[in-house]
Amino acid sequence: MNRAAATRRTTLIAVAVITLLVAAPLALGPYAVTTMTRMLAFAVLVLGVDLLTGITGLPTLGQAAYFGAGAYTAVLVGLHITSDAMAQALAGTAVGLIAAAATGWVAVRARGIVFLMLTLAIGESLHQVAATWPAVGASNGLAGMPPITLFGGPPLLPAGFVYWWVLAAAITVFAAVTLITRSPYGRTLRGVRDNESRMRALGYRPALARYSVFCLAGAIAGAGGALWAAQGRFVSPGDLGFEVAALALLSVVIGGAGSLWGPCLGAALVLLVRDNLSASIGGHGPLVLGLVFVAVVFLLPRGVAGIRHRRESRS
Amino acid sequence: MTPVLELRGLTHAYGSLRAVDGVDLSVLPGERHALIGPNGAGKSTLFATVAGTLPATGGSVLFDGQDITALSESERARRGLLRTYQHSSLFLNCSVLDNVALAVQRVDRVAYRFDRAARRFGRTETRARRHLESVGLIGRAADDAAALSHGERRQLEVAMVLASQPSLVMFDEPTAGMSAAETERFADLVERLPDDLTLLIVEHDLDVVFRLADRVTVLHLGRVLASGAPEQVRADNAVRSAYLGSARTDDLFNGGPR
Amino acid sequence: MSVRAFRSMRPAAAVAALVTGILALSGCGGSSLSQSGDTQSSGPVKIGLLVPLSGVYAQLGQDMRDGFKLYLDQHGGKLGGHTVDVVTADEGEGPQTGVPAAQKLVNQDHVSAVAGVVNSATALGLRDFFDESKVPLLVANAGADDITGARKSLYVWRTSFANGKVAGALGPTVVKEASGPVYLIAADYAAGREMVAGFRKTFVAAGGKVAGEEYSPFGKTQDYQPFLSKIRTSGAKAVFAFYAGAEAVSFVKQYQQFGLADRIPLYGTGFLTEGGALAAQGKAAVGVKTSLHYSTELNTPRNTEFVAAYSKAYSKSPTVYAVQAYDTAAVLDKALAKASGGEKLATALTGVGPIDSPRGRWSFDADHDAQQQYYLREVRAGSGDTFVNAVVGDLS
Amino acid sequence: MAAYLVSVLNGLAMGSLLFAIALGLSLVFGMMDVLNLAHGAIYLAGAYLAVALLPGDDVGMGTFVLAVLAAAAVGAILGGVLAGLTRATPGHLDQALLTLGVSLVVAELLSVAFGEEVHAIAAPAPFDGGVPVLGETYPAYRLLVIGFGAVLAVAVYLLIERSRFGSLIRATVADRAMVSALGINTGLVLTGVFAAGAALAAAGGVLAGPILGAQPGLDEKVLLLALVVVVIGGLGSVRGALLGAVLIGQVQALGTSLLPEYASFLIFVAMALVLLLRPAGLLPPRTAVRT
Repeated sequence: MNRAAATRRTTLIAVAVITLLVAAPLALGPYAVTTMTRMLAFAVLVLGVDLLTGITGLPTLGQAAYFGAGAYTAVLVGLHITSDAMAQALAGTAVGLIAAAATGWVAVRARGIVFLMLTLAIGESLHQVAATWPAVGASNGLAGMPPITLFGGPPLLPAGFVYWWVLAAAITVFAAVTLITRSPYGRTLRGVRDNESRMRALGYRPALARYSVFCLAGAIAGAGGALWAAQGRFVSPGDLGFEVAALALLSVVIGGAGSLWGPCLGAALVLLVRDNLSASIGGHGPLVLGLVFVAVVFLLPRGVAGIRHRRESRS
Repeated sequence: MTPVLELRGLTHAYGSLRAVDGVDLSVLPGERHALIGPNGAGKSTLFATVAGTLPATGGSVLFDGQDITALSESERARRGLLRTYQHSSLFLNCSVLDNVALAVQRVDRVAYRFDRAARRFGRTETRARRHLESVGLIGRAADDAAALSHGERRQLEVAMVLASQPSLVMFDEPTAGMSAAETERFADLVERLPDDLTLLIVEHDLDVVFRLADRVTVLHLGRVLASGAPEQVRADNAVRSAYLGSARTDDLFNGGPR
Repeated sequence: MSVRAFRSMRPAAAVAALVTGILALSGCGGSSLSQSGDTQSSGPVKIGLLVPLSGVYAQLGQDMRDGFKLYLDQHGGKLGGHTVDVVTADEGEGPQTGVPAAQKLVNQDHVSAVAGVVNSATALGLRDFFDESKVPLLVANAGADDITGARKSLYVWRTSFANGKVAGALGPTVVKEASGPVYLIAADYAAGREMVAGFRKTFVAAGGKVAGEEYSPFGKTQDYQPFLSKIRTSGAKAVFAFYAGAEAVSFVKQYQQFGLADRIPLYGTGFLTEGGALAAQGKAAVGVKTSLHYSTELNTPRNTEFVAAYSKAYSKSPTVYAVQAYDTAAVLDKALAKASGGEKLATALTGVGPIDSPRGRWSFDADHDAQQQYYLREVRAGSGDTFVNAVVGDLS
Repeated sequence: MAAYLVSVLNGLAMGSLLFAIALGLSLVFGMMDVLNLAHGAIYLAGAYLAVALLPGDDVGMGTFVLAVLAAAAVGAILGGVLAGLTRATPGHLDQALLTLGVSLVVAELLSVAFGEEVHAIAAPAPFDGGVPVLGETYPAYRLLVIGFGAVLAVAVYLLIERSRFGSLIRATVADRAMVSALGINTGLVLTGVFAAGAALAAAGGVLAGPILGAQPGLDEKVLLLALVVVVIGGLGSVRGALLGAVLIGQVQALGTSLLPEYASFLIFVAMALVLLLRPAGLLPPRTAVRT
């Protein structure tokens, strides 16, 4: 039956990709592994944005705020409470959820461009808070976080171990989001994306669905932030700025909104261009990103609506 | 017995235009009630005001004896007052099965569950497939709603409404754009519906109306012109002139000078 | 080719691009599972130059690259007897791009030391990384007090300045020259607050009175009229301001346009009227007095010779950023003579002793910060239609 | 008290600039549902053009006007190109991203051409001094800008609300399909408005030159301000853009002088407040009743 074949093919690919990722630190040098760790943490943020923009059809420019909130929480926990990576990740996720819940009810009252503008306003406001609040280091950010430890073990100094922790967490988030997209709740979100008035006519409260997915995406962004801090052991207001949110949205569009592994690939490519390629071309990274933006929109018109061709592999 | 649906002086005005002007109507449980009238009589506006898509500017709507005039559209749907759409309003980027399953999962209260894959919610899946079978779309379950023909979309619309376990279904011109065969299938489907289900159908195809309806109400310029058994309404002169618009109705029948 | 086929090609193309990207990154081996130690090599010494190539600070990055290169050219491309291979990385506008660039220099390019860093947040963010990697970092601009204060490290040295000290040097002079209370205003970020705090400490200690204190949103204020009106109504007799780059241009020009320049004298730290900012401000900056550890007008033989060499090489006059990078090369020249990397190079830095620099003789203090002479400067018309920061006197 | 009055006056000056810049952004969105994120970059192109055409400290009024017209022409061309590009892409998210890509490219090319440092532009000859206003010296150039803003507002009001072409624009904003059904080439109208809006933004770059100058990153700041103005005023309406511009001008000037420590939040708080009370903005355009 076509369905069984498709599932087997998808799981095969998934296993191959995971083994490739797990083996990476054995083959690659510390800098490459550090870069891949940052890509994984950024991909977790992008998964949150994909859940919001790809699955539920709500384009957002404010998820960096919750990503930053998670990162700041992880560093504060690392500095003052415990260096246990699990605790930091859970704290980051929780703060991301709370921050999204506290600010989300304003945004979900609107849709389309006005929703986009509200998320932009939330993002910029939280960025200002981080940049001016002395308790979180104001514009210098928070540094000096001790290296993370797992289950009370020794501090994970070498890049490879940190990488494995971030990989494990990222895979967990990926599996969770996959489950969400295939669950009845995922179906409800797609319903809100396609035809909100019909959902109302069927007895749903679309605002509740939008608010719940906004909080969920905030939690995922918070987790991404915590993983970002686990690797960098440092956070600054720039981590929740407009640029990070725009790059996350771009990653979703490059990868094809609605699919899950597409945007993760998009995230890796976008970071590769910003952090590694930019230096070698005289600091004109944004020029390359701009050209990539335009190319994606023209050459891959279905990039955004790539949902449909994902029909057979429902990953 | 208390009527399932009762309208008391229901009004909806676009500014000074009173599209629905003080309509009184009652629909008894299990009744197949048809609402007919020439174009622009206010049928769709009345429909939307009862369903809650449009707010009433006057009068009240009672459902199972309770006043629901102030309730939102989704609240009325949750109480069992469901409607279909004249221009079918579906989830085009979702599969046909998903379209129906969305209705079923809300009734089964699993719409916000994300602990297990949708496939493994057995009861919801089977009931969704059963509704698809009843409208003959089970073969298209995996296709996208956008890939359906106009007639098939109308049938999917019906399946979605029935899947929500309604106590009152409001059909908005269900056979518009359907082929003769599809209209026949729709009429059979309505006749097979359980007797405790109450129907309010807005329809132009008078053959379908007089085949299905227990009672007929004629709407003209936002007001009820006549209401009663199908034969009685068919014979009513006021209805004929309102419908046919000419003073001397016999001209129409023997091809008078044009 | 049908759209569906075209679409399915996209993921394959993306995977290919990503794999080549990763391979390009991997470069050389050195497993990432062991603590990243340094590799001693007798051959040419690699020095990392981490300066902004893009974004708001790009102009400072250019000056620093020129300053560093001038010292190398003057010494045949050798520091401490080793031929030097300079690896440049883009710090960008902040730690988001600065931190990974530094990690590339240390982990992949295996440089013996890194010089540069304009942004304080980047410097603070990198402190632990350099401390653990046992690779010396020579901060050539970032002025945050903590870099050589609370976050001090054997591997972090600063050849530029500390925010508090530069501003503090001006305190007593303003008490003498101002005939009344002084208004304090700065951009609302860490450097701005540290500058104002440093100035207020010595200013109040010398008996000065503060007329008011205000911070304008950093990076978001284009129009200073609301603040200028507040200054006028506060009755202040002088103003101490800290702004840099584009904000310095807007502030000084609007200070003159709103008629404050000729009635309320403006004081600040040197960054208010340095390099590109002064050129854009033009005659609006005339009369502004600033404190800094350098000026092109310092008439010492060492400085005149340096200014001549720099102008000949780059047909523009040097800025304090260029001098700071030039001195960083001088420090490395002395330290590399004793050791070529790692902990030994760091300990060698402690014994570097005084540096004979265009800004005058200076040396590292116990906190690895630059112990140096600050000068009082005033903007006056220079040759042609240019303007310069003339040296008026030494500050204590 | 005089200080606050001067702030109000200054708010009008900034408001005039914002109106010139935001108007194009609002109309283009109203007509094509396209959020033109490249609007800031077009403004910056105008500013850099002014740097190229008006070097040095003394600028004659004639050359200044010439620079404004040249920038308007360049803006119109850029606007036309952008109109063509955006109409070739389906979907609003695609169009917004396309314009964001174009803005990154334009901004980066400008910094390659003009370098990274800050450029200042001198005010034109008769207006480069200060003028005593309410006991304070106030830059004369900003009074010129207020004058320009008033003239522009009246001209645009007459064009949009009273002329035949204006009714065409408003109709296209209301219901583009209906207008094209009437046999009018809405494509031409869209490109025309897009080009006119971009010309205004580029001209705004020159006009704001003496106050804001030209440097990398200014495009993002101006875009953010323009977006807030159009969203508050009501996307697609001229009166909305005018009201939004004056309001944000005051929030920036008066608000900053009243609550300096919260200055950085004021704009976003104002926007969030308006969107909460009136999601469609204060003066939304009249759109067709779509049942």
